[in-house]
Amino acid sequence: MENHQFLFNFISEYTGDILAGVLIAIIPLALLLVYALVAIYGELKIASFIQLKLGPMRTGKWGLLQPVAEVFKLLQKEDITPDGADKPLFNLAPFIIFLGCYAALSVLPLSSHFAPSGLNIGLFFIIAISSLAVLGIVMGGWASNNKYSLIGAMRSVSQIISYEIPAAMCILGVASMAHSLDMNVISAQQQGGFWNWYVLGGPAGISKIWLIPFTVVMFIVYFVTSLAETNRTPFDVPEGESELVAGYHTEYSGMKFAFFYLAEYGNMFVVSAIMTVIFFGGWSSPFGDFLNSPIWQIFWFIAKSMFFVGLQIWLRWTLPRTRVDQLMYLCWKILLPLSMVCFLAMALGGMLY
Amino acid sequence: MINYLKNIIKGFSTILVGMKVTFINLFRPNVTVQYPNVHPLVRAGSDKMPDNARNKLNVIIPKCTGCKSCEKACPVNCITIETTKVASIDTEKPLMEDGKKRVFWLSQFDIDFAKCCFCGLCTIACPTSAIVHSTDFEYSCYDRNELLVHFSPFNKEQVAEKKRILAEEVKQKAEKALADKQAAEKAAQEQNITDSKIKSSDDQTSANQNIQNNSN
Amino acid sequence: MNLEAVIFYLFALIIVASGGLVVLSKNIMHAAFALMFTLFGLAGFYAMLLSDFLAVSQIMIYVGGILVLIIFGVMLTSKITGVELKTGPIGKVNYLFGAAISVIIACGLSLLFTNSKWIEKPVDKIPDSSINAIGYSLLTEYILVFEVAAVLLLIALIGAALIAHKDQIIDSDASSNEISTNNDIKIKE
Amino acid sequence: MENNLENTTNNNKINIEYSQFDSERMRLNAGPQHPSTHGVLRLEVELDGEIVTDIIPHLGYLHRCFEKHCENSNYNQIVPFVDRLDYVSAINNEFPYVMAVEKLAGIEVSEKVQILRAMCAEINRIANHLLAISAFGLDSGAFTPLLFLFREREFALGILEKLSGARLLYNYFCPGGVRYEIYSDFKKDVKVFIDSVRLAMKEMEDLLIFNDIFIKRTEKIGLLPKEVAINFACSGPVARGSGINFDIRKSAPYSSYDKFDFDIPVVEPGKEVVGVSGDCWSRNWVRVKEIEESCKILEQGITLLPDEGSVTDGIPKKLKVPAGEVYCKAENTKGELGFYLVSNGSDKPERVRARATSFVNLAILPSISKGYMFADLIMILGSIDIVLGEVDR
Repeated sequence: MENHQFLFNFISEYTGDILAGVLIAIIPLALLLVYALVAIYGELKIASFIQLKLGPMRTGKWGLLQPVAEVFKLLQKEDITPDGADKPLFNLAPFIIFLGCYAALSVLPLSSHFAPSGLNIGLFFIIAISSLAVLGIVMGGWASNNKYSLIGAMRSVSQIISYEIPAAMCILGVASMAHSLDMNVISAQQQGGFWNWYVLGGPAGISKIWLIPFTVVMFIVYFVTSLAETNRTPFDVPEGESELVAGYHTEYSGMKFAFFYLAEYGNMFVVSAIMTVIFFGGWSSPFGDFLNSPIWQIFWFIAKSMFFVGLQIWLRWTLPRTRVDQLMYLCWKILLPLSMVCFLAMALGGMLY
Repeated sequence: MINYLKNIIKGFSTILVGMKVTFINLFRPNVTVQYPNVHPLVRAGSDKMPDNARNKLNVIIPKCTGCKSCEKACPVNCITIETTKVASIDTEKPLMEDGKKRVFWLSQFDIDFAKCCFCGLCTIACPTSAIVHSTDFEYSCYDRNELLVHFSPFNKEQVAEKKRILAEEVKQKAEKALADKQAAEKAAQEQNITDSKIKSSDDQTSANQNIQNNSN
Repeated sequence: MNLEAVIFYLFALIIVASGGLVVLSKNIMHAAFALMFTLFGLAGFYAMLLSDFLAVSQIMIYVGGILVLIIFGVMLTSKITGVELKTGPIGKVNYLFGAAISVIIACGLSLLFTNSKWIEKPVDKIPDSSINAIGYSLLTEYILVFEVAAVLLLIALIGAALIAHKDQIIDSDASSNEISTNNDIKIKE
Repeated sequence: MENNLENTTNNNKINIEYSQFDSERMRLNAGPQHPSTHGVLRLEVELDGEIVTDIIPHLGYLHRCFEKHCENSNYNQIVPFVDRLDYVSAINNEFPYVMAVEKLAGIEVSEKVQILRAMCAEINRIANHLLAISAFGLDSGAFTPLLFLFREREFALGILEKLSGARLLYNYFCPGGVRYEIYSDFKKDVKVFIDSVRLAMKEMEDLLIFNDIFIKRTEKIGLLPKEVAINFACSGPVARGSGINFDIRKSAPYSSYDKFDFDIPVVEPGKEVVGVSGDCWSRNWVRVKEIEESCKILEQGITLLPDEGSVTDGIPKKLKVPAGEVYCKAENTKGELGFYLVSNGSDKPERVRARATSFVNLAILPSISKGYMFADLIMILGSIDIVLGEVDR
């Protein structure tokens, strides 16, 4: 507990508590904004390279300023509120969605010495707070007074609520092995090389080998679930461009659309970060104590998370979209039994080691 | 149960195969070109725009006889041609490109590229291949009126001047015809009447036609 | 007034304001979404009382579960398109009736508040995490209640699955006449 | 007929007894501006939840008075208009029209022209099918296949551009021959093109066609039974996907198609690769196989096409069409395209009537898409492969 508060105590010694709180809160926001620029650029470039194009090339060297340009474009666009829309809810929805993603960032341990909030039930908190996005989507979809938005919102809610169950199963599995819900503790347990990561059975010596298939399957289940929770292809049915025009954010433009956009990319980072923490050792270096100082830990954490963000982008430009009932089939009849079996195995592992 | 697991594995493996394909393509060279930097006309090899590409029409005025067959062939009526006869008293006596005598001035030769459908029927219809497709495809503009291209070598004053010359000639001819007629009448009083009467009336109708053309 | 008090009053303001909105709003959807803020404020209170597990559970169950259910219910049962989701006019008698009930409840709560013996001893040791204690007591002392609740949920789940399954049983022996008339190509003006 | 449809399509269809649930139906207006109506088609869809219960297509947003326009143009001027019917496969549109005029005017066309025309039509067919397959993938949410196949389509358009000077609306065929002479590297280009298309299609099968998600999205969806397809006069890949072995190139060979050796890919019941005969996947699969068959025709065309002789010599200086009437049909990329011409002896036709393939094929949409989900409706529409320019004319 003290470790996480290290920075907070350090700042509040010199400034007031409120200022320290604000400063601590700004760090994840800055991280999120910078990350969003990088992720948008990465998405554009990876998509283009896969499709044998060059992507943005004109704004700056190799189009490096393209995401910045897009942000400015979105900022100066007209902010339209449709006439028939429910104005208070319509205007509130993007911020609620963004809130969910931003609040989830507050418990991510970037390094062994810094997490914005060292909550000891961090994983549980993330599961809970991600349900906020559901409400934001319903709010936006319903308030838009557009049938496409409404259908998109309905799909999104049923999708996210259903996929929370296998996701919770995966997190539970790791939690039962780690005997903790504290993300920093879970990361610390996996120190000492990639062999100790929970995707490879956790820190338990050679006898854990029988566990590896289960943990790997569990990781795949969580990865699939994370795609669904962030509404990414192949599970982007709520947006479903070819069916629902743009789904729940059909009517949004300008700044409010930018918030939806930001929240989507933010959520991608959050689920990737969770994946990193519970399966890939969080901030710990893959090579034991090599390069494992607190500053390097930030690098490892972000590098691992960005790898999964890249994987999500890669998948998006490869796969077609599933249908909404197939999505439910996948969740309830494939992912849930698989995660259940793996959870039992991991719980057994947790008892043994 | 076995089927169930088989299906899962099959689905998973086909996704991996798809990912492999996109991963290979990630490292292939791009096939697009940066258009204004690399122009299709100067691109190398088979990517180059062919010479017979049907883009903006071009009219080679020295070749054009003013026969209006392109105007007739056009399915969308985007060509407007107006000709003025070359007056015999005109000091300017131009020749066609092949050395023949010019019969018509092209007082108006307009092509409306907003209407043009680039079918190429006008170029086929043209007997002297005066109207041809060029490879110029960049002619977008802010004002629609700029798409109406005037190919006629004359401006309004020059056209008016040419018409004036023609009218003068017609007038001269008419006077001459009148003088002839009077002379003929005089002669007719003396000689046989019928033949010359028909002739003079013919002259008059043709003169009238010319005047009508000019007033158009 | 220290930072804690400021935060407390902030939460209190959110709860009271959004609670008022829940009651007074004529639009059911607005009321449902206002309820979200009420529940959130409550979660904030729990967090201030150092029961972090309760706070997160509050968000998880009430915001993520029950509220979504309420909103779904509102959206699905009433006409989604065309008709406005608004409460009907309330008669004067109902106003009086409601006011009376409110006054009685308020009186009862105040009585309870003044007459109960509050534990005023300060907590000498702040527990590191309430989650371990909750886990132990759920699986030892309250195991019967826990299991009964689990069985109840299982029954509910099976029931839900059965209800959802019902229309598939019907459709297997569906009379084709009804469907085929529905599937005729209708030319509408 | 409708009962017939019901009995045969019991596979993946969600049949709900509507009287059981008195739920509110939602009327959703898909189009005319919708990302996947392939143009300006408006579908008025009645939804029960996500299930389509009724569908009314509204046409005519792209109506350009094609038939009336033709009556005011002479025979040569009509060819550019014919291009604009199905603008994705313009050469295939010109084919039956030009044949109709030739039949009416009694013009004999040399063998070289016939082979060249067939080759152009096949290049154009490949270009169209590449677009159809990739756009079908786009309807299912996969964006990358679209751009992969567009790369190959560029090759096809490049060859046709070198032949005719235009990339999309060629105006290349004319009564008596073709407008321009063949360029020198034509055969070489076609060879390169065939190889490249075959490679790309192999890649596409890995990436899209046999992808499990794509198969799940398309198999047993939008079942079109054989009898229904015949009753609705479907043709082209839509009919062949339902097991009807009908292709005008084989059943009534025109131009030089009797000289080529090729197969007609048909998905017959019991011989499916994936899914069942008549579903969306089968229709798409027919297109995939047809690309291979077109490649075969092109390969033979390279050897058959004589080097000497002119392709523009046969064009009459002045087209004289005697009075009479004629119907001429050809296998368009989407099915049977026919032109009915009435001439009164003047230089303009008295009546031109087009039997538009897409229009006829689109007619099956309301009857095969009821009972599926809204997302499936988009897939069914994509699998029919319509071009609104031809539907509305």
